[in-house]
Amino acid sequence: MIKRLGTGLAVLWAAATASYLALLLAPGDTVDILVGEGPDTPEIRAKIITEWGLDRPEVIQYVSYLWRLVHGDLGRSYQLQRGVGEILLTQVGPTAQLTLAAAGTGVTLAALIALVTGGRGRLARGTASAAELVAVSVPPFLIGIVLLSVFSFTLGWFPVSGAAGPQALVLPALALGLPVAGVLGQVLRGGLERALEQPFAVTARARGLTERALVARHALRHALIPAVTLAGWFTGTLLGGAVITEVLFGRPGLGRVAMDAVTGRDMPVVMAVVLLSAVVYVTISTVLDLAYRAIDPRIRG
Amino acid sequence: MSFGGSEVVRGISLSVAPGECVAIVGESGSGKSVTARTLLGLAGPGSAVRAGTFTIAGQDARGFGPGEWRRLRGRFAGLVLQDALVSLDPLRTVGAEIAEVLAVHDVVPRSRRAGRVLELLEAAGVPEPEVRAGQHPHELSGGLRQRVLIASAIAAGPELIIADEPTTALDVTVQAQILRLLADRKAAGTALLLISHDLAVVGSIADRILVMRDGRIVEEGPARDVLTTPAHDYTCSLLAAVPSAASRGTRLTEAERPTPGIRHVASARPTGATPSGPATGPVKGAVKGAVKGAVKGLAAEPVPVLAGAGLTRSFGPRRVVDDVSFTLHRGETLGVVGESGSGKTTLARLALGLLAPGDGLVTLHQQPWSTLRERLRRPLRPRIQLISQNPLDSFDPRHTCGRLVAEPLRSLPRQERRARVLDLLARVGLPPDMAGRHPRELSGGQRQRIAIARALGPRPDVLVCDEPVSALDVSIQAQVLDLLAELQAEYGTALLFISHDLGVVLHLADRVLVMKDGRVVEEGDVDEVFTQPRHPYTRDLVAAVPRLPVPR
Amino acid sequence: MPAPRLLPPIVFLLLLALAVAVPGLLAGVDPLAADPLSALAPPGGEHWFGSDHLGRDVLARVVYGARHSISIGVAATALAVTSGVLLGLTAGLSPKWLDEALARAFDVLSTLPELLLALLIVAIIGPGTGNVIFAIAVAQIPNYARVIRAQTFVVRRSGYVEQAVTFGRSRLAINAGHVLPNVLGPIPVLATIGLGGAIIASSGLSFLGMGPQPPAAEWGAMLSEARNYLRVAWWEALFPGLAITLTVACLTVVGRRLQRRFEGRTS
Amino acid sequence: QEAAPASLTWAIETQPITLNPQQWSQNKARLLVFNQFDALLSRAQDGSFHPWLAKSWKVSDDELTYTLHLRDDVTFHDGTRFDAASVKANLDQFLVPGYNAAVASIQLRAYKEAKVVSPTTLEITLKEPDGLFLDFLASPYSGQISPKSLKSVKDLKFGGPDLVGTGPFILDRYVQGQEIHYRRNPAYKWPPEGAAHQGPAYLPEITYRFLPEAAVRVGALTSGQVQVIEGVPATEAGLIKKDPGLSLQTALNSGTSFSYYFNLSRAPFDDQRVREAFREAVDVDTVLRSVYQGTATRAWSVIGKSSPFYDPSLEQRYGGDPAKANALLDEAGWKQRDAEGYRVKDGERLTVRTLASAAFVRDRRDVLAQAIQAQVKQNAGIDFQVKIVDQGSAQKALDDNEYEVFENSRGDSDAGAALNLILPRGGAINRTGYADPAMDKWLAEAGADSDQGRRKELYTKVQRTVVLDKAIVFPIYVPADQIASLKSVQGLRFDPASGTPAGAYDVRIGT
Ligand SMILES: Nc1ncnc2c1ncn2[C@@H]1O[C@H](COP(=O)(O)OP(=O)(O)OP(=O)(O)O)[C@@H](O)[C@H]1O
Ligand SMILES: Nc1ncnc2c1ncn2[C@@H]1O[C@H](COP(=O)(O)OP(=O)(O)OP(=O)(O)O)[C@@H](O)[C@H]1O
Ligand SMILES: [Mg+2]
Ligand SMILES: [Mg+2]
Repeated sequence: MIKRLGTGLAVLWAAATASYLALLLAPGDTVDILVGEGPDTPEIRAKIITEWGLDRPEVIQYVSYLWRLVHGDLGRSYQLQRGVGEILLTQVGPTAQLTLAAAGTGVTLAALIALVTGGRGRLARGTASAAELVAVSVPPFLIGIVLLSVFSFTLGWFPVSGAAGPQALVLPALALGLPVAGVLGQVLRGGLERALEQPFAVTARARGLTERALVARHALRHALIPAVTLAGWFTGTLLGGAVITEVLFGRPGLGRVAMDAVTGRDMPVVMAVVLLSAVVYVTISTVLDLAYRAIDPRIRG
Repeated sequence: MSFGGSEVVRGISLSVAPGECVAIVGESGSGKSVTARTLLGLAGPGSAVRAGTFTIAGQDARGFGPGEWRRLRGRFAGLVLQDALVSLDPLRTVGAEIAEVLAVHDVVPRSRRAGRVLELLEAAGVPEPEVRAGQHPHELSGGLRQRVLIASAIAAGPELIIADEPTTALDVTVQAQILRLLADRKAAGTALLLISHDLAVVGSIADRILVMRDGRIVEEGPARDVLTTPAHDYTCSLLAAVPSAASRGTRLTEAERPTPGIRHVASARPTGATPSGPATGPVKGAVKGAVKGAVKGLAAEPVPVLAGAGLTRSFGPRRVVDDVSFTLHRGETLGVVGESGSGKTTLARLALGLLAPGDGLVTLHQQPWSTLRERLRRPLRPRIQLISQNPLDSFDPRHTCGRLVAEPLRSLPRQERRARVLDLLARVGLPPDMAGRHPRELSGGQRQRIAIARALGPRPDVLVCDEPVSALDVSIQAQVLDLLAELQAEYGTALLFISHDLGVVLHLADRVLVMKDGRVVEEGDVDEVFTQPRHPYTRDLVAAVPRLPVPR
Repeated sequence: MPAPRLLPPIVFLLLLALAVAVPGLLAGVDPLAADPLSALAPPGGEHWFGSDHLGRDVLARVVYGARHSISIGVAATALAVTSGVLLGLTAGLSPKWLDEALARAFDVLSTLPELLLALLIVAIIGPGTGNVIFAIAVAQIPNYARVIRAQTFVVRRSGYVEQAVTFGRSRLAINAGHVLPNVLGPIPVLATIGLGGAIIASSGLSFLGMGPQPPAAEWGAMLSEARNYLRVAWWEALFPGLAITLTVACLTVVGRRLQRRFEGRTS
Repeated sequence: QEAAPASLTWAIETQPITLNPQQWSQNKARLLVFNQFDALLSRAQDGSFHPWLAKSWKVSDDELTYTLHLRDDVTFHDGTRFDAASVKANLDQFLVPGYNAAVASIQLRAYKEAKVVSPTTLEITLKEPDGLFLDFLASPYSGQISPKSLKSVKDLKFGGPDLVGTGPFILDRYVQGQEIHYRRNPAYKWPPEGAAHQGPAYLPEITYRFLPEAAVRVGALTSGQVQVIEGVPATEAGLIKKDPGLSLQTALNSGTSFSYYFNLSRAPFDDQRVREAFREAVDVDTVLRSVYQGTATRAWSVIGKSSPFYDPSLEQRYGGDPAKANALLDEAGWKQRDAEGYRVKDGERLTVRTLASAAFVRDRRDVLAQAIQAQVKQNAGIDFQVKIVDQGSAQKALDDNEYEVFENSRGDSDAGAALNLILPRGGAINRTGYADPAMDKWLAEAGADSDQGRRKELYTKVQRTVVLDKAIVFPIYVPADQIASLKSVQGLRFDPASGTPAGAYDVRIGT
């Protein structure tokens, strides 16, 4: 556990440093970014440089950045007139809501499809497989556009945006969750089918188990194992997809903040987002690792 | 029984009565498992079953629906599947697996299930059932898993147990225990359908034996009759294929391939040159004496080619090989027996210089070997070759047989190499067109022949054989053992022959090393060890070897 | 002989290859020729797929867009595969400390979601075709590197490598003769499926305005522009969307078939 | 005729990066500022100034002293009284280093000090005459903040609910990325002169929701999820006009028109013939029709059409003549063509580049650029490259002088303020490299003068020079703002000073 924590911290540090370096190497000065579209005279520049302490050597800036980081200070956004910590704090909620809802949707759909069609006839499996194929092949933003046009603008079933209650979450969660469901569904179904061909499945049948009980009690757990190993992909897709979904649906959230920060080269915000997603990644992969251990006794101990 | 049009099993008629043990014997692929599964309606997807009559407990099973089958399975008949190692759900505790049968058929109320599971484990001969019930299959040895499987098969008190190869892949001692366990059930009045490829195994327990070949029953009768006075040729060859001390120096199979190598060997063995039927007792004895004499003569002045002294090797805190010494002389076969995990493979890797000993020294031709730097060892490597347990695993999956056999011959010019490969293939009794095929298209026996041909390529002085036949069924095993014996006689190669099967070692080896927990517990001449085992473990081992009833 | 279900995707992919190689054959019109007067014309005789907001032929743009989209995908995948294989092999064959360091580096790289990483890279080095390729490739490197590293471990410890040692072959010969070819085995399959992913990723970047620069016809960028005309000109979005979807779906189908064949071969 | 109290949701395109009026920098967010804050003066479309929190004002003859007489009945939302001291505190706040460098050095360049004469009288002294100072007093920058909250606010530069103003609405919730919510200030009775009603606002509360996607905004309106939207894409304008339940209003923005400024400091636009040829090669009307479906207003001058300084005599004087374009280019030596049909001289292709920072691309200017790109290629063989890059790269290209076209429009309420940044030698956003002492003189004079007639004269000279005589600018269209709403929403207006949507003070729901 200690070792895991250590590795996690090292990964975080490396991620922070790497992105710091990357942004340092990027074209354009920080001052340029701070000046932005506004008026630009040497006088204004000088004022900005002193205000942000940009006249210090880069190493010092880096060290002070790390130092502040250790103390929980993420700095101040170049573009938004606010502290980065505060921005993230207000934006984490909606993104967490969205990604969790999408993850829930994806997992539930995938599990349902897998359970209903696992070990069934060709037709059911073919249909499921085609649906999954479409879900993974359509670009996520297209799914979003289609969902919006149909269910919000035309049918008016769901509001288009905002955190106006759980209803507003339905379409974004679907848009983000469908591709997840597609991939997970494929993996789960494949796992189920493979598990049902294993000798232990025959043994279980020989005990008089129904197919349904066989799937629920035996095969499903086996199917979960490859699904769990998708952890990294899973978080990546959700967090990355959140960018597009939030922009499209006009939802608040980190994805949008990240997108704006990246296009505006808002370094402190970008760094914070990098750190945050590294934290999320490390956490989730740890959790899923533990889940993996819980599911598969063979790798314990 | 057919799968998508191709008939796999034809015209099988069989019946099992309470308290009776019927055994089905036959080589791999003969349709034994399919028959067993069909009896419980578990032939699998895409299968079609036709039957004249099919009665289970007095009911006509031909019209059974899924529900009726389910009520039957577990409750009326328990099935012990062929592959014990993978027939338990690896993700659940073994206790849960057994409790499942109890739950499905509602044998005992929920509250008493846990207690019943322990009783069942106890009955199946599992020590410490409380501990074991909470463990997962991977924490159990093969024998224990087999017992758990049996416990789950008998949980609902079925009237019939179908056991498909319940002892294959188990150590002999464990095998004996399992057979005893099954015999107990039989004695308790349960009907038993036992499936095996090994006649000796079923001989000790079966009342009636059915011999299967290519999906048909070729012979059927009371066990004793079938084993002592087999009527069918196939049964005879099966019987003859069982290696044992008694079969030493004889061929286990008929010499059916007139290849140059074999003719050569055949001529070296006057008595073995004209085998015209099942090798029966008296003939065996004669051949044994003759060949034995010849081998002894050859090694009149024993020259050590490979030796280990005080070898020790640990993985982590565990000493896997502990102070083992051995000497292998020219032309000699040194057998190494021991149960699974006793360190046999590790010893082989030490001998091959693939693993550095923690302590001790291996010498090759009386020169230091294990202490050499790999660069210096490389030129000497052709002198000592390996045949491994799983040939497929030792083949690069992309290569054809020809390329595989050619690999150790890289120093030869192209043309010569091709010729050598064809020659080697011929020596191991494979047609030249094998060179173009991929090993995964071959049968187990053919694969092992390729492995042997490859190992012989560099004309090694020592061949390390790590369980070369344990993945093969008796008849194929017999062919491979014969081949090894022939080639050894021809080339005078020394064999370090590792096996967990005492019968195989007794058949082939001159001297034997008995290993247990990484130590050598007994060492000596095969005959002595076999007839007068000194160590208790060796005694168990010898006692556990199943024996065919000797015809009077 | 491909199984019948494999035929449609293969035909589509061949058509696509044709569009990439000689787009002029499938579309007679210049994809960049704007004709503001016939803007947003619905599908019909003159414009089979309709015309876009600048009066450009959507069919021509979809056909020529194949070159952009596919080549971005292919180039990114090729780059990612090459670097992934090199890094993965290096890690798999290196001493423990180097392997460990590389594995952590893959971790760091994958802590950032693919799209976010690509966004970041594009933001740093600017948009444009080459940069998008680079960004997507970097984001995908850890996927390949991990697989290769794991595969290298397996192969390195496999029976046939050990056996090759007993034949007295040198490390180098074994690595070149056995390890490398067997490690590369799953690559075509992975790359086929990864190509679909890369195309989707690049379309996502284009959607966010980080892709190839206008007026280049690129599917993602076309979709991105078209979303403003959804109500008045559905065709402007439908056809590029369909193109992406079909391409990715066909690649996935073919890739999975390859995978099954490959797995069947090794197991 | 008090309308039934009802809440309103208004979807807007851009979310404010700050809620502090003194940090304000987005024209698109201007509609929020005057909900919460009031300025000292208000400005009419003709450029004249009117009382707001200042009842009257006097400018001394030397134009160095401004005396403001303030209303005495105004209170901030936190209950503090609004008086001369608070205005002084607001002005002096800009002098705090790091507070707002840009305003301090541009708008308040001339500011010397403010003196409280009485609670309702403030005397502001300038270092030099500044014709734009009144404009500053009418701008969001002079939105009055309670001095108490200036000190106590948690995040001064961002503002938020605890930065307190005097406006008709009280900010009570801001959710970044989602919405901003105001409730009515019941005590409000000091609207600017010219407001449609007196007393508190009609709406008890109003929510502005941030929907950056145009299609989504329109969809939200047509499906009744919001009642008002701003920023209506041209493609949807027709559909909205046709919808009997919806209404659409448009107003031209103040400031400069959206124009391409040519970089005179490097080839090929150092040659006036090439600059003119570029303009002649584009049929702006057709381009606008196709890109904006006829909803855009063509610009003829660098100054927007709604400005009092606009010079209408420039209309129809140039542009849209491909033959002339080709003749000019031939004359300038760009005679040959390469395989792709582009003109070449000395082996070099006639390539011009524009750079836009992705963060600031709006109004489908990227599409517009593509249309122009197609036109100059087809009509004159010019290779016009459009690059949309990030802020850093854009800045770098500007610094390295690696561009030929610089595109810009400014929404300053006084067009002169914008020209001051763009045209003078060394101006803050002079990207053309244009340097002309006469021009500098005219601009300086016009900037210092507060006489609108005199200023108009000077700016006419300026416009003729840069558009006709020197052809350094290619005006394309006059930026406009649109508001679409349900028919039942009344009182939606545009801010006369800027042409952008006005606040919600006069808005009500009813028939
Ligand atoms: N599901 C199936 N589909 C098609 N053919 C099958 C299937 N199961 C078994 N067979 C074929 O049926 C034949 C008999 O198989 P079976 O498993 O009964 O052999 P076995 O006698 O049990 O052999 P072993 O000793 O190796 O277990 C084999 O040729 C096998 O290939
Ligand atoms: N590389 C290794 N690392 C750790 N433990 C090992 C390694 N190789 C072997 N062992 C352990 O050493 C013990 C002996 O292994 P070995 O393979 O020599 O046994 P064996 O006698 O060949 O058994 P079997 O009959 O099952 O092949 C086993 O418990 C095994 O787990
Ligand atoms: Mg079988
Ligand atoms: Mg072993």
